[in-house]
Amino acid sequence: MTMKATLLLASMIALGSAASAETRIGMITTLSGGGASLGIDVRDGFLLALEQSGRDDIEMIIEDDERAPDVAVQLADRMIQAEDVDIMTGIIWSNLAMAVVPSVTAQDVFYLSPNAGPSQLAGRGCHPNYFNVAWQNDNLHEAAGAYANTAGYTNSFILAPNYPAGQDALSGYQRFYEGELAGELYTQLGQTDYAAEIAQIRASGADSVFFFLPGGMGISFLRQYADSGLDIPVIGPAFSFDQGILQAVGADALGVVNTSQWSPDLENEANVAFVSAFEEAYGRIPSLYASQGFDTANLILSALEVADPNDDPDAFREALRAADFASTRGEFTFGPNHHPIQDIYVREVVQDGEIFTNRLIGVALEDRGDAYADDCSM
Amino acid sequence: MTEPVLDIRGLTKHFGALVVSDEIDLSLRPGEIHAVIGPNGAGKSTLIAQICGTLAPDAGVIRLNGQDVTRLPTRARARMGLARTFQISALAMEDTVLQNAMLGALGAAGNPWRLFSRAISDKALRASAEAALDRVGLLDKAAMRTSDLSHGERRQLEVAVALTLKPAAFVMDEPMAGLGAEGGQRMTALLDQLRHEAPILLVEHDMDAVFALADRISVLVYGRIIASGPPDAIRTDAAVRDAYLGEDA
Amino acid sequence: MTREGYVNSALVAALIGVPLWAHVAGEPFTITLATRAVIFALAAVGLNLALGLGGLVSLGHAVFFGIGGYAMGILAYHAQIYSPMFPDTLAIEGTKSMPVIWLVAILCSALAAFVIGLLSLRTTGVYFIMITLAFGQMFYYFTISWSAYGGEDGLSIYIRNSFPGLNTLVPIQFYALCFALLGGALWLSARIARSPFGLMLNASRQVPHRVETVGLNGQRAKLLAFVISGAITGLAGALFADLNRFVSPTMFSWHMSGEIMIFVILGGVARLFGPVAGAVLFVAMEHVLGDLSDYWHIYLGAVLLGIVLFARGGVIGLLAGQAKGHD
Amino acid sequence: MSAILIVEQVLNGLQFGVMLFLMAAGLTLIFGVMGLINLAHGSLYMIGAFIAATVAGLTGSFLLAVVAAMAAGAMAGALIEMTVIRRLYHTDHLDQVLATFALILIFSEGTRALFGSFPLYLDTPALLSGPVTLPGGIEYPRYRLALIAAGLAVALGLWLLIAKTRIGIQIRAGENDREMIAALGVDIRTLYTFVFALGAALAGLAGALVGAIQSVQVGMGEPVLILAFVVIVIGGIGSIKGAFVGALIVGLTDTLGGVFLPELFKLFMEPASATQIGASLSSMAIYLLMAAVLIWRPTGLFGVRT
Repeated sequence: MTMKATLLLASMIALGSAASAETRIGMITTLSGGGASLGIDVRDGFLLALEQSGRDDIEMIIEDDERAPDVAVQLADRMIQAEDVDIMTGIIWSNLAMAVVPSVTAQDVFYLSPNAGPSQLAGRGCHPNYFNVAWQNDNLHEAAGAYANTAGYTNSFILAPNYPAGQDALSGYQRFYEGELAGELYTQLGQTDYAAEIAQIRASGADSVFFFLPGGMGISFLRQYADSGLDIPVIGPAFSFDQGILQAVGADALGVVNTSQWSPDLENEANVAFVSAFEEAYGRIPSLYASQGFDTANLILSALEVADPNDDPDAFREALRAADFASTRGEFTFGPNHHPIQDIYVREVVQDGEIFTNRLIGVALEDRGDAYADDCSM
Repeated sequence: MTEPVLDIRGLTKHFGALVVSDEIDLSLRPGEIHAVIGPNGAGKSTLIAQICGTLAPDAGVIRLNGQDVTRLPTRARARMGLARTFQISALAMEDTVLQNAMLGALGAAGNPWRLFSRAISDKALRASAEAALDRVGLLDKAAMRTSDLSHGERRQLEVAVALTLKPAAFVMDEPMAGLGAEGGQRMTALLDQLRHEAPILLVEHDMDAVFALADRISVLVYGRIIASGPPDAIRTDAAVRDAYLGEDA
Repeated sequence: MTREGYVNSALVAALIGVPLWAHVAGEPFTITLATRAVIFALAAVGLNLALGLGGLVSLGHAVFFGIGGYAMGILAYHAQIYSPMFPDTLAIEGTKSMPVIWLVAILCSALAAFVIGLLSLRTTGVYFIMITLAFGQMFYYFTISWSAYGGEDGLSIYIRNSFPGLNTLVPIQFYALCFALLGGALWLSARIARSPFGLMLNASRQVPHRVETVGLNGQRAKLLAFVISGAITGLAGALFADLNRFVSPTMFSWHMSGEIMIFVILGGVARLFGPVAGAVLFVAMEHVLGDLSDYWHIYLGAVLLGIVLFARGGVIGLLAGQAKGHD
Repeated sequence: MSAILIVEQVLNGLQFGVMLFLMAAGLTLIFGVMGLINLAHGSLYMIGAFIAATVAGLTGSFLLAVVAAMAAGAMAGALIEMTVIRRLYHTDHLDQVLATFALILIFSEGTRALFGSFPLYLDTPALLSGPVTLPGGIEYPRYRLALIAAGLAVALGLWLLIAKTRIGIQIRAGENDREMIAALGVDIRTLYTFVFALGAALAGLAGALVGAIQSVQVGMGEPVLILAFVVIVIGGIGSIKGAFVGALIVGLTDTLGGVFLPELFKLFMEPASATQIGASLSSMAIYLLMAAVLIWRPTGLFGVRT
C-alpha cells in the first residue's frame, strides 16, 4: 500500500512537474466506493506503462468518479474546459461511459476506453475519436457460449442482473451457444443472496451454469453456490474472476472456467515483462484491468511517437488505428468501429500457494471482432 | 322556550368494555353558559372530542342550530360556527400573536387557497383578528412572538382565536386551567361578556368560576349525567354531593 | 436591513459576481460548478417548501428530481433519434426545447408528488420519512430495469437542449437561465410563505389540530405544499439533466434524497436562502475537499455532524443569528 | 414447479427473514425506547462483517470471529451513543436523519481508508459447510440452516430478555414512560447506552453471519438498512414482535416474489420478456407491500396507534 502510494506520488511528480509537458491525458476512473479495485488496477497499469516509457512530456490528471455518472460528467467538463486535455481515458462502467464519451468526442478530444465497451458506442454511436482498447461488452459472454459448445454442454442455465449489461450478457452468450436453455433468470442489481436462484438451478436439471454477476454479486454467488453442494460446472466472463475478487471468493472458485482476452500466464514477451514489472512495482499479481490500463497507455505512447494529437489529430488517429504496440494479450488489431479484434481465451481458476489465480486452458474464439461493427458508419 | 343552539341526544361511546359516554343528553341555549363538571376520568374530554368531531360516537345525535352534525368532520363543524378552545393551548408558538388570530379569521372567511397575496395586507382578515385581540385585551401584544406570551395571555389568545370564528357556540375546555387568582378573575369576566356573543359549553374544574358563571350545570360521573340544573339545585343535590362534591370539593 | 438580509445579499452577489468573473477570466469550469450549485439550490428550495414550511420530512425527493431528469431525457432522446414516443398510438414527438421540457417536468413531478403525497400523508413522523424513502427506492429499481430508456446505463443527450434566443452551450448563458429560474422559485417561496395559504400551512406544521378546529383543511394544505415542492424539485431535475446532458437512475437514489436534504439543513431549515447557502457550500466542499483527499466524505460527514450538533439553524443561522418569527 | 423446490424457497425466505430480523430488532428497539431513527445502523452491520473477517483471518476461528463482531458492534454502538447519539434524543427526526447520515459517510469512508477497496474474505466454518439432506430429499446448505436456528435463538433470547428480566422491565417502561423509569431510580443514560449497544451488537452479529456467505465490502450495510426499515415500518415501529413478523413477511415476499413472479408472467407473455418484467416487478415488490400496509394500517401491523 505505502509502496504503491510512493510510486504513484513519484510518477505524478515526475510527470506532472515536467515543464515541457506537451500532451495532457485526463483519466477519470473509479477510485472510491464499491468497484474501486477496478479503477485502481487500470490506473496502476496505465502509470506503469508511462513510467517504463521514460517520457517526461506527458501530464496525467487523475480524478475519482465515485462511480457516479454526474460526477464523471462534471470531471470530464472540467478536464476539457479547464485543464485542456488532449486525450481522455479511465472509465470502468458502461453507464458512466455513456454519460461521458459522446460529449468528449463531440468536443474533439480523443477517448480511449480501458474497460467499458457498451454496444451503442460500438454500433450506431461509434465515433472516429473513440477507441476501445479492452473489448466490446458482449465479447467475453460470446466466448463463454462458444466454449460451452466445445465442452459439450447442451442444457445451460443462465443468469444475470436485470440491467442493460446483464441483458446484453445473456444475449451475448446465446449468440454462439447452440444448446437448449434449462432456465433464464434476471436477478436484482446489487443482490447479495442467491439462495433462491441456486435452488432453481438445482431443480432445473441443467448441465452447465453461465452467470454474469460483476463485483460483490459474483463473490456472493460463487460462495453460496459452492456451499450448496451443487456440482454443475460453472462458466462466466473474467469479471468475476479477476485477481481482486478471487482472493475474496477463496477456494470456492477453484476449477471454475472463465473467458478472458488476457491471462497472467499468457506467454508472449510483452506480457511476461508486464506481469513481473507489475508485481515488482505494486506487490500483487496484475488483473485483466491492470493489463487493459497498461495496453491503453502503450497504445497512446505508440501513437504519440508518430504524431501529436494537438498538431495533427488525423495522423494521431491513424496511428492509434494502426495499433502498433506490443500488447500484453498478443495479437491486437482494431476493427472498422475502433473495437479490438482479438482472441478470447478460456481460463481456469487455480491455487498457487496462498494466491488464487487463473491458468490458460484454451482459446474460445479466434480473431473475434464484435456484433455491432456493421451498424457503425464511420 | 327557545330552540337550543347545540343539542345532544343519547350520545354513547364505548372503549371496549368501558363506557365513556352513556346516553348523554345535553343542550346549550342561546345566551347561556352551561357548565359540565365531573371528577377526573368522568369522560369530559371524550365528550368534547365527540362534540367537536375528533371522535366518532357509537350512538346518539349531535345537532348544531338544528342540523345533524354527528358524522361531519371537525372542520365542517367549525365552519358552521362551533368554536373550540383547548385545555392545553394549541397555538403556533413560532408565529406572532396576530398571525394566530388571523388563522381563525382565515378559517371563518373560508378563502385560504391564495398563494400569492400577502396575508398581512388582507384588510378583512386583519380587522377581524384585531377586533378579537382587542376583545381579549391582547391588541397591544399583536406583534409579539406567541412563545413570548405568559401562560395567562396564551389562554386569552386561545379565546381570541375562537372569537374570530364568529361562533354560533363555544366549547371551552378548562379555560381557567393554570391561571392564578387574578388571571382567573379576568377570564371569568371575559366569559361573562362572551355569553352574549354565543352560548358557552364550559368544561371546567374551577368550581368558583363554574358557580359564578354557569346558568346551568350538568354533572358527569362515569360517563353518565347524574344531575343537571341551576347552580343552586346542583349545590344541594344529594347524588352530586355523594358522588362528587363529597370527595372532591 | 437585518443581518440575515446582509447574508442573503452577499450570497446573491457571489452568485452573480463569481460566474461573471469566471466568464471574463476564461474559467468555464467555475461556471459549471456554479451552475451545479444553483440547480441543487433550486431542488432544495423545492424541498424547503415541504420541509421548512410544511414540516414534511421527505427522504424521497429524489423521486421528483429523477422524474424531472427523465422528462428531459426521454423527450430529448426521442428528438435526437427522430422517432416519436408510442409510435403506434399517440405518436408524441420528442423535443429539444427547454420551455416545453420544463413544463412536462413540472407537470409530471407534480402529478407524482400528488399521488405519493396522498398516500404518504396518511402517516406522520418516522413513518412519513420511511414511506417516502420507500417510494424513492421503488422508482430507483424501476428505472434500473427499464430497458427502453437505457436502464442503469441511463440516457445520453449529445447536445444541450435549446432556449429561444440563447445559446445554451455557452456556459454563462445556461447559468443565467438556471439562475433566473432559481430567482423565480425563491420569489414564489417568499410569496407563499407570507400568503394566507402559507399562514395555514405554517400553522398545520405546528398545531395541526388547531387548524382543523378553525375550519381549515390542514392535510390538504400539506398536500398542496408537497405538490408544489415536488414540481420545483422536478424542474431542478430537468436542469440537472441538461447540465450533464445525461440522466440515469442514480438521480433516484436515496443518496440523492439525502443530499437534497443536506442542502436544506446545511443552509438552514425554513430560511428563504437556506437551501441556496447549503447547496453552494456543499458544491464548494465537494470541490475543495475532493481535491484534498480521496476520503473527503469523512470530512463532509464531520461538517454535517458539527452543523447538527452545534449549529442548529445551519450556515445562515450561524451567520445571521436566530430567525425572526421562526425557531 | 415441484414441492421440494417450493419448500426450499420457503426455507430461503425464512433464512433471509431471520437475518433481517437481527437488523430490524435493533432498529426498532432503539426507536421504541429512545425515539431515535438511526440510519447508521447499516454501518454497524458492516463493522461486524469487517471485524469478523479480520479476526477469522488472524485466528482461523469462526466462533471467535462472531464473538468479536458482536463485541465490536456493541463497542462502536456504545461509542457513538455516548459521543453523538445521546445529543439527538431530544431533537426532531430531521436532525437525527441528518446526523446519522453523516455517521454513514464517516464510517463507510473510514472503513475504506482502513481496509482498502478490495472485498474481504470470511469463510463459513468447516463444520457448517456443504449441504445437508433434509426429510423429503431436500438438499439444503447446512450453514443456512444454522443461520435460521441462530436467528430464531436470538429472537427467543431477546424475547426472554425483554419479557422476563429486570432490565427488560426497564426497557419496556422506557418505551411507555420515560419519567416513570427515571422515578424508579433507573439510570436512564446507562439504560439508553445499553439498549443502543445491544441493538448494535445484533447488527454486528448479522453482519458477521451474513458476511460468511456474501462479500465483505464497504457499503454492504445500506441495502440491508433500507430493507430493515421496510421491515419495521410494516411491523410497526417500536414493536419487537412486529419486527419479527415483518422480517419474515419481507424475507418471504422478496424470495418468493423473485421466483414466482417471472413464472406468473410466463403464463401470458413470451419467456424472455416475462423473466425481465417479473424480475423488475419483484425488485419493487416489498416496497409495494410496504405502501399497501401503510395505506391499510398507517402505523404498521403491530404499531401503537397515536
